[in-house]
Amino acid sequence: MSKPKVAFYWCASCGGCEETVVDLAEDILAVVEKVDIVLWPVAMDFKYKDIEAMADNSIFATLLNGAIRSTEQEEMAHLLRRKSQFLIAYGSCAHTGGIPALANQFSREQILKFNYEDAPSVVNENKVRPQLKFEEEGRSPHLPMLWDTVRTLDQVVEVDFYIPGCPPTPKLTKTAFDALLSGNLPPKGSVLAPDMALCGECPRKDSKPIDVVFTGFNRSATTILDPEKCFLAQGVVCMGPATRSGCEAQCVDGNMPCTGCFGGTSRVHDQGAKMLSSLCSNIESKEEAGINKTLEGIPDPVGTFYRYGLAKSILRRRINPTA
Amino acid sequence: MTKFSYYPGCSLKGSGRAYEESLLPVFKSVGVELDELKDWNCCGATAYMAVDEVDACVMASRNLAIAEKAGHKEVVAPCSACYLVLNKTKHYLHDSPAINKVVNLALQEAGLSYSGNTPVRHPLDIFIHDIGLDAIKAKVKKPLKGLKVAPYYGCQIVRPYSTFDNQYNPTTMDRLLEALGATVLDFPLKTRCCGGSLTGTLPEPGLLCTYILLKEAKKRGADVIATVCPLCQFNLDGYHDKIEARWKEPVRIPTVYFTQLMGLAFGISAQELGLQRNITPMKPLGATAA
Amino acid sequence: MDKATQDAFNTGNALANAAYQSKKRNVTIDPVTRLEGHGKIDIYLDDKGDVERAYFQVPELRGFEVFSLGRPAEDMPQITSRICGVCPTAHHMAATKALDDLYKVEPTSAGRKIRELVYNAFTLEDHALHVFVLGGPDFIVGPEAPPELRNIVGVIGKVGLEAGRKVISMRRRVREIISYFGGKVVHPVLGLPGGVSKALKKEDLPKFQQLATDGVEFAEWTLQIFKDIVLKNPDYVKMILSDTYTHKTCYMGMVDEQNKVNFYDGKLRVVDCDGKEVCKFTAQQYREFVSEHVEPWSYMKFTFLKQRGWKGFVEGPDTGIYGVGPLARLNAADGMATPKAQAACEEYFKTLGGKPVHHTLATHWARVVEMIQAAERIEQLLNDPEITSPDVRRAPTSVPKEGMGVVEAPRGTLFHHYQTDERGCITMANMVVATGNNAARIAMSVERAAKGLIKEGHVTEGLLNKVEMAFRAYDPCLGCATHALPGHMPLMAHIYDHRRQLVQVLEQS
Amino acid sequence: MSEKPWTPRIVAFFCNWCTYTAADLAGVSRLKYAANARVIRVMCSGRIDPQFILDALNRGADGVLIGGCHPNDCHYVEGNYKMLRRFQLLQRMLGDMGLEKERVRLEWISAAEGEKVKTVMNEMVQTLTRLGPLGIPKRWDEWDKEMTEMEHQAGAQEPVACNCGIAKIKAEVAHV
Amino acid sequence: MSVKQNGKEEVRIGFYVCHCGHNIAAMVDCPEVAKYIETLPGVVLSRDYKYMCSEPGQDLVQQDIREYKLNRVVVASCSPLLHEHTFRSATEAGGLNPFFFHMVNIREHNSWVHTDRKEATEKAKGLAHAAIQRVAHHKALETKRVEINPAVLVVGGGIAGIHAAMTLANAGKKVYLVEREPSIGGHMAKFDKTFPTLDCAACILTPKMSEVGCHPNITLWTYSEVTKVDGFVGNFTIQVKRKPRYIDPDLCTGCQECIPSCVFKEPKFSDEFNEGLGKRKPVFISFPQATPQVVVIDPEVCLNFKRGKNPDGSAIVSDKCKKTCVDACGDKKAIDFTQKDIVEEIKVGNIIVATGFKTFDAERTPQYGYGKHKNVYTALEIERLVNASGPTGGDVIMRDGKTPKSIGIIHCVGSRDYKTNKWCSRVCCMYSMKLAHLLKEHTDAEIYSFYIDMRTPGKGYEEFYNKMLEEGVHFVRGRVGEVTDWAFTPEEEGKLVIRVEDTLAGYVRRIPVDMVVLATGLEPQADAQDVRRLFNMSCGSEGFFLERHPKLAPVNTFSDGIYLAGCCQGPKDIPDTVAQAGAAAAEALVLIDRGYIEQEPNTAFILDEECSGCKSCLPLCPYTAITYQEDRKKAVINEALCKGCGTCVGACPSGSIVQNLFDDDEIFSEIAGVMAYE
Repeated sequence: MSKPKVAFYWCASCGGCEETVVDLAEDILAVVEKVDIVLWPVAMDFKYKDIEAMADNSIFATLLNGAIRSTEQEEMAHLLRRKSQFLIAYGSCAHTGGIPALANQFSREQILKFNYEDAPSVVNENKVRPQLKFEEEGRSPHLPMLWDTVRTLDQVVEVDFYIPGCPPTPKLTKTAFDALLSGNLPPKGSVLAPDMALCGECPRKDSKPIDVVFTGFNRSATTILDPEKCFLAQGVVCMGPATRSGCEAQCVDGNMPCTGCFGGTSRVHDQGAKMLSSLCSNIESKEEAGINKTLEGIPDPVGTFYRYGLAKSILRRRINPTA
Repeated sequence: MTKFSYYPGCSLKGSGRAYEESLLPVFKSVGVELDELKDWNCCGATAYMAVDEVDACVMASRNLAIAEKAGHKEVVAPCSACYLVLNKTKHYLHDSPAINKVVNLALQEAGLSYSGNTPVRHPLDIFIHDIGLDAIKAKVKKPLKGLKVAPYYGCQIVRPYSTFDNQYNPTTMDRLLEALGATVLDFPLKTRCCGGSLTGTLPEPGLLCTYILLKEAKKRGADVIATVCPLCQFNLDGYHDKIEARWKEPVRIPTVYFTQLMGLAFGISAQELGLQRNITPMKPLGATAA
Repeated sequence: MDKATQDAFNTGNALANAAYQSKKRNVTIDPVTRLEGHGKIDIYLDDKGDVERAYFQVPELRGFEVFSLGRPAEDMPQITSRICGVCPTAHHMAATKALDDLYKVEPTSAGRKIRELVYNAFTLEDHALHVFVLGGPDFIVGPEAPPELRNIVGVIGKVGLEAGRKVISMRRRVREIISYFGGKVVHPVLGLPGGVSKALKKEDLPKFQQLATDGVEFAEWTLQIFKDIVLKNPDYVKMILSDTYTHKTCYMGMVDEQNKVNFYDGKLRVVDCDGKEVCKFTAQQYREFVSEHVEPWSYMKFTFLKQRGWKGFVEGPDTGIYGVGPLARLNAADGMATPKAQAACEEYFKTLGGKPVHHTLATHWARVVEMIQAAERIEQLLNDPEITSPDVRRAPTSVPKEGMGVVEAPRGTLFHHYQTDERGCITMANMVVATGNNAARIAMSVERAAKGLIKEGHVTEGLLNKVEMAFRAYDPCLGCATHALPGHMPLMAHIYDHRRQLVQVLEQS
Repeated sequence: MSEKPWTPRIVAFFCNWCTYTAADLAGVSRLKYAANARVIRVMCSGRIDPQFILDALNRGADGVLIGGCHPNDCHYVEGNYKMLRRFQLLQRMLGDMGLEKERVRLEWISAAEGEKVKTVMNEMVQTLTRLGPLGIPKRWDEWDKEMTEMEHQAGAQEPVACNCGIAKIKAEVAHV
Repeated sequence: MSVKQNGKEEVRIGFYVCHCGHNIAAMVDCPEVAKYIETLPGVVLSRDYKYMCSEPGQDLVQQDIREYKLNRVVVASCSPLLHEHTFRSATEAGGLNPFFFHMVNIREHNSWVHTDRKEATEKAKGLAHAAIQRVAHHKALETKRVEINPAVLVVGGGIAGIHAAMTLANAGKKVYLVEREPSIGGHMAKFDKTFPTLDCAACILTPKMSEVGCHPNITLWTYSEVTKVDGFVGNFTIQVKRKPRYIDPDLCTGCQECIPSCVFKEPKFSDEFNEGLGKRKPVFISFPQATPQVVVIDPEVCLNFKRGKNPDGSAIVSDKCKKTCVDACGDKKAIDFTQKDIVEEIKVGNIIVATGFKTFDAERTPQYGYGKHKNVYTALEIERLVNASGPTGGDVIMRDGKTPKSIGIIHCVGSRDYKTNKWCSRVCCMYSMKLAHLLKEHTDAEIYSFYIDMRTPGKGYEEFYNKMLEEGVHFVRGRVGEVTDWAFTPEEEGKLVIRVEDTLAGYVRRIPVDMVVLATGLEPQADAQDVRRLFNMSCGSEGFFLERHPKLAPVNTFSDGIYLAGCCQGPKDIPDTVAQAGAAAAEALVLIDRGYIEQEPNTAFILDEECSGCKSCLPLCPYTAITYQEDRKKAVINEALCKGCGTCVGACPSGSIVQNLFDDDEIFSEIAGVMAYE
């Protein structure tokens, strides 16, 4: 009997997720013994039409990383959806939009303009812009379109499971494989990571007093971080309480607060809003001036609470009038 | 030196010149500088409001707009009529978006606009609440010892917009005059009508009003009536002959601006204060004391 | 959609139609495999089927500079590392250095050493990756070999499974250094203005010291392999020296006070195609020396020397185009900073006929030389008593305004430049990246190769691969180049397959 | 949307003890105000989760109104302060996303202030009418449209050649 | 969109929209709403009905539940604050858990406040749609039963407090009656006669007062104030501060020997009870019938306090005084200068607030010259002046010693006036006429009564008005402009001239009189706001305490277990006050006799599995219901302490706290619902 076919694919991502799969090291062998890898652009040459030729659902599972920001990426997402029994959003970008989704706070025009006109190092008197189709003596190299909006995978096609993280840990990846292969799967749409917030597995959990209220927020730029104490207890914003566990608190191990790459728990519609709610509720001041003073420590709420989640979130940009 | 924008109005340049002549030096001596609006226009007086509210508002608000443009926080309007009309305009513009719209359109024509934020203040208000009685006492050189004064406020500065004093029983001038050392009489008619313009149009009822005031002041033994309003001063000072002829009763009693009394107390000469302009002159201070 | 973009598209539309009328033949290599990022070449042939023009295109853009706006500066090391998951540490470190400059704070000596340690570890593992997986196979296995062999599999086939295992484990051990300090090896978090977030515990030192020694040994071993396989093969040497792969341009690289190669810190030195110093400047001065040019057919921007100006894709004595990366660094420096590396370097120039070396493919060799320096540096740092000092950070006190940072990414010079408001929130962010610096030279190489190799429409994969080789030598990370879709980690997985089941996987493709 | 001319849609979250009761009072007193708002009752303004506000905007509300007890008057001691604190940051954040701050409004309305319910409702409708539709969900629902639109503008009679990152060689030599 | 299923069972919703006669139907097209809702998934039947709250309306719900196997019920009608309970009961009677019901407010929030039928109908659809989606998420809940402590606290010892206390005490309930003044009796005790029957206030009040004083079920604390209120309906914990009167009430026999023996031979201190018209000594008893019959020593003026008081209220005993009072008291030893504040803590289940009113300060209307002209009096002063036990023993002698020949009574002083108080004080017309009668009786003076409108709603009131007309009181219709001592004619000399526009005669009159009486209106107590906060009640815009519903719950407040009686809720005369006091007592009795109340089960609880123990919720709970279990490293909510505000729910960063009745799912689906309908 033939082994289940597995495919890896990437869209708008940085490649870090690929590294993770690679970093499975010995672990992945166990996996690979059990499956045939039919598609792995980073790993082997193959033909697009080979995939097209496959029967629908003939791929057992596809792990797709990266957000969706262009027509070609969408096309591929649809193709793989069709061919796969399980489509798995792998990593923050596919899961919640990831860092590239921060672009959803700005318009495409802003991006093009800065890159090709305003950047201090650019010299471009005639304001040349890359063209979708450029013509030069009948030669017409074309470029794909970028969208105004970065999207998560499940905003484009139906997704069966999610593996969170920027990047996901090899451990989570392995557990996911085991679950898939053993067939004892959580309900469709589940995130394949513990459904409890990071504090649950944070080594600094006990160092947080039970009565932390905020009179100000400290920024890592100007604060020496205590290597033992709960960051919130140090007045440093840590997304831990609003973020799924499963990363083994790696950033905390590097003595930096959680920035929320695992996304919120299943019970939360919007990770950022929830964190905002929890932090603000515990501010000490009772009148506007004092509250604003306290909040000076959070100059960029969007970037702080939605570092990886802007595409997924229900916080959305005003489209018109200007942007 | 605190600065106020100053809207004199027609009276203080005409019949009520003495008011201005006393107002400016007195303010100066308590460290307030009044800077007269450039190119101010008639406030429209109480009459215009009756004819056409909107137009009246346009006219009045132009002055406020100019003040705003000049970047002044507050406008001082010493004449009661001006004070009332400007305040009224301010209220109308605030309460009625419709009027506000029209007015500002009109002002735009003149490249002006009025935000509605510039308060209109009365000198009394400023003396009592901004400068304060202690500061004023400190300035007194010649206390008005024994001078019996009937404080007369007239109808307009506290009604209907009593912003700085009690509507029925104003006391700011009383307290001010006491601070100057004068004996302030209980004058129940302090806000009763002086006859206004009726003295000119319908002499009978008009003069009656004036007569009542003079009579009561005399009866209560006042040496002088202190007023805040050019029109009141004009009525109370201008018709003594007529009134005595009509009611066969001596009613001669000098009526002066409270600022003139302040000036005297501050040791400014009667001349500078324009006291010579009174028809029924006020006796020199010493004399009254005797 | 906003006006400007619309116009852009409409013009595109018109041009497109025109293009379709004129029946031109074209060949598309799409995309280029085995390089970190997303590139594509359009080669246009004339009627005879000879190459008329070859476009090397980068078809994506994410706009990190723009969506960094308003972010607190201290988040930049973590945000920009997402530009590329293959060289996150380079961006992380450049950003961190920019923060030092932004807050005008000097890292503590221990902090600085930890950064340099992490950075050299990164350089070592990344170079190793390229040598054995990305560019290397072209030589080790041979350019004409079938694609499924022209990869690490092939390499292992050639040098033996043992060697393969050695590569893997060494690379993983080196990466442990990064994850120790950075929490994660992909997208580390250690960088903060004035130092790093975490110190090295004494008890953890020994295992790293062992690793350091092995590292040096590994680097030298790699050099040996390269010599045995590549230099002993006259065809390859001929190819390296062949005109197809040679461009006379300027070169930029970072050097220390003694003008020796340095990856983490120093001044930038530029030499012309005769090896004469053109200029030497600090990160803060970059705008006076470096400019970017825009072409309508690629999202990638082309960097050139400001004084010399953009003269198009031309080479020669007064060209403004310069190269970066191993080849350039060795050309721009007066030698290596460590003894073993220096020795290797001298041999390199001797063999290739002295400075400067213009042969693109020599980059592979230069890379190995650099591996040695990185390994030696790691060893030095780990034996420095101060490395375990707890004093790893100095908190800034001054009001931030503007800061620049530069490092030598494995692929070449990488600039980060930020301006902030007084709260330290980004008001302007600009990044000039390694592959951008190389872009013009790459484009030229591609076209040259295409012209040299494709005749009369005769196209074979082997030929095309040689075209790819032309720029694969640069190990271009196009992800960085456009802060765009990167992420090829070619064939790595095969490794794991092959460490146990070589044959099977070989059969697979 | 329906054929009728656009009017702003408001979702209001009122606390049970003050503002909801005030709205009842407005009703009992037969005060008249605009019908644009849909009130959702919670026990305390402290219960109002920022998620609710975002969700409402996201589902097509042009504005969100929050009503709670006056400072010191919260039936639950300080729930209203907690809302105030969240509100201040949330409002700033929405600003960063390009939303006008008037779109989300927090009002303290006591059980006695039926009048205020009326004025606030009417004011808010005025403001939103001035600001116009928020248009978030419309835009997000119409992704596919966005793309087809772009493809046209890209002038691709044939679909833009698929750069799917799959290694393939596409050699088309046009013979006529 | 599809209805999310609650558990496994399929959702079967019954929807009812109420016409409420025309109240709703006039502005909302009820059949259309029903038709629209019928189309929604999960809705089994959808009806419109004239009066849902009526008996047949409720039966309809019950039948449908059985007949159509409904498991959810939604009614769109009035405010849930009004009828939610009614329909929950109906749902329960139909055999469902009452919390499978949800209510939509389309009357107070819709038909009554909108003017465009189309818009109103659409709004109704939207709100109903939301309810339909919400109710699908409802869960079966158990109401929480809270035991009712049978004791009752009555705050304020005026006629309202007295009557309420008596009613409860006579029903055998324990009552704590707390009065701020040294004696109970309130304003009524100061009155001479009561309108319209003219029976003597003292005669009808004092028996009740002494009854209260000696009632076994009543603990009477005068000269005391409530300082703290904790807990909630059924179980309030109250702190009462008892100010020292420097007399031990248990030892004092009320012989009052101490008063004549005081070192002050003559009374020389203003007597509050007589509105300052009379004088009293440092040791005094407010009035002869004062209850309790215990004298008070005023530390402000008693010589023994010349060196002041300790913070705790006890005297820094000085020998400035010969202490003749102590000698007079003899071996009773009731006088104790070392007394200090006593703080009592009591537990009660219900509270009746009867803190009464304050009369309008006449100096706020300077045009009437109160405080300026000495012969201008307030009505309350006249009450004392004509009172046999008053300062003058009932002779009407003015401050200038003369007896008035002519008296003007001015109505609506501080009432029906935009510059002071807008409201009508309800009692002034009547008491003015009462005083007119009494003054005429005592002085035979000419009485002029100046009124705006004559308001005599009440049994025998209009008749009383006619009686006054017959008695020859001159009624002048018009609001008085000013009271001045400025005489224009000789006959006005030395008199107070009342200037008024006689709106019946149509000209301005000047009426000279000897005495002017100002019929001052009723205002909220000066400290009403503090009391409001203390008991967690609301105030109306005018400052009187706000009842839960003006018609249907006139004595209830928004806080369960706290009721209103008397003028603290709004001006009213004695009969209404007593009636309301009885009603308040009855409301309390209802709960006491049932023995428990059922509380909304809207409490929050923590999902134990999911809680990460991040401790963010701990500082949020004002009732300290959330605790952290160190061993398990998780937070836990004590349901008994939780009041169900949901603040912690809104703030839990991982969504691991859930609130019954206001679950995230329920609210999100409600939002989706209101937005679903265009």
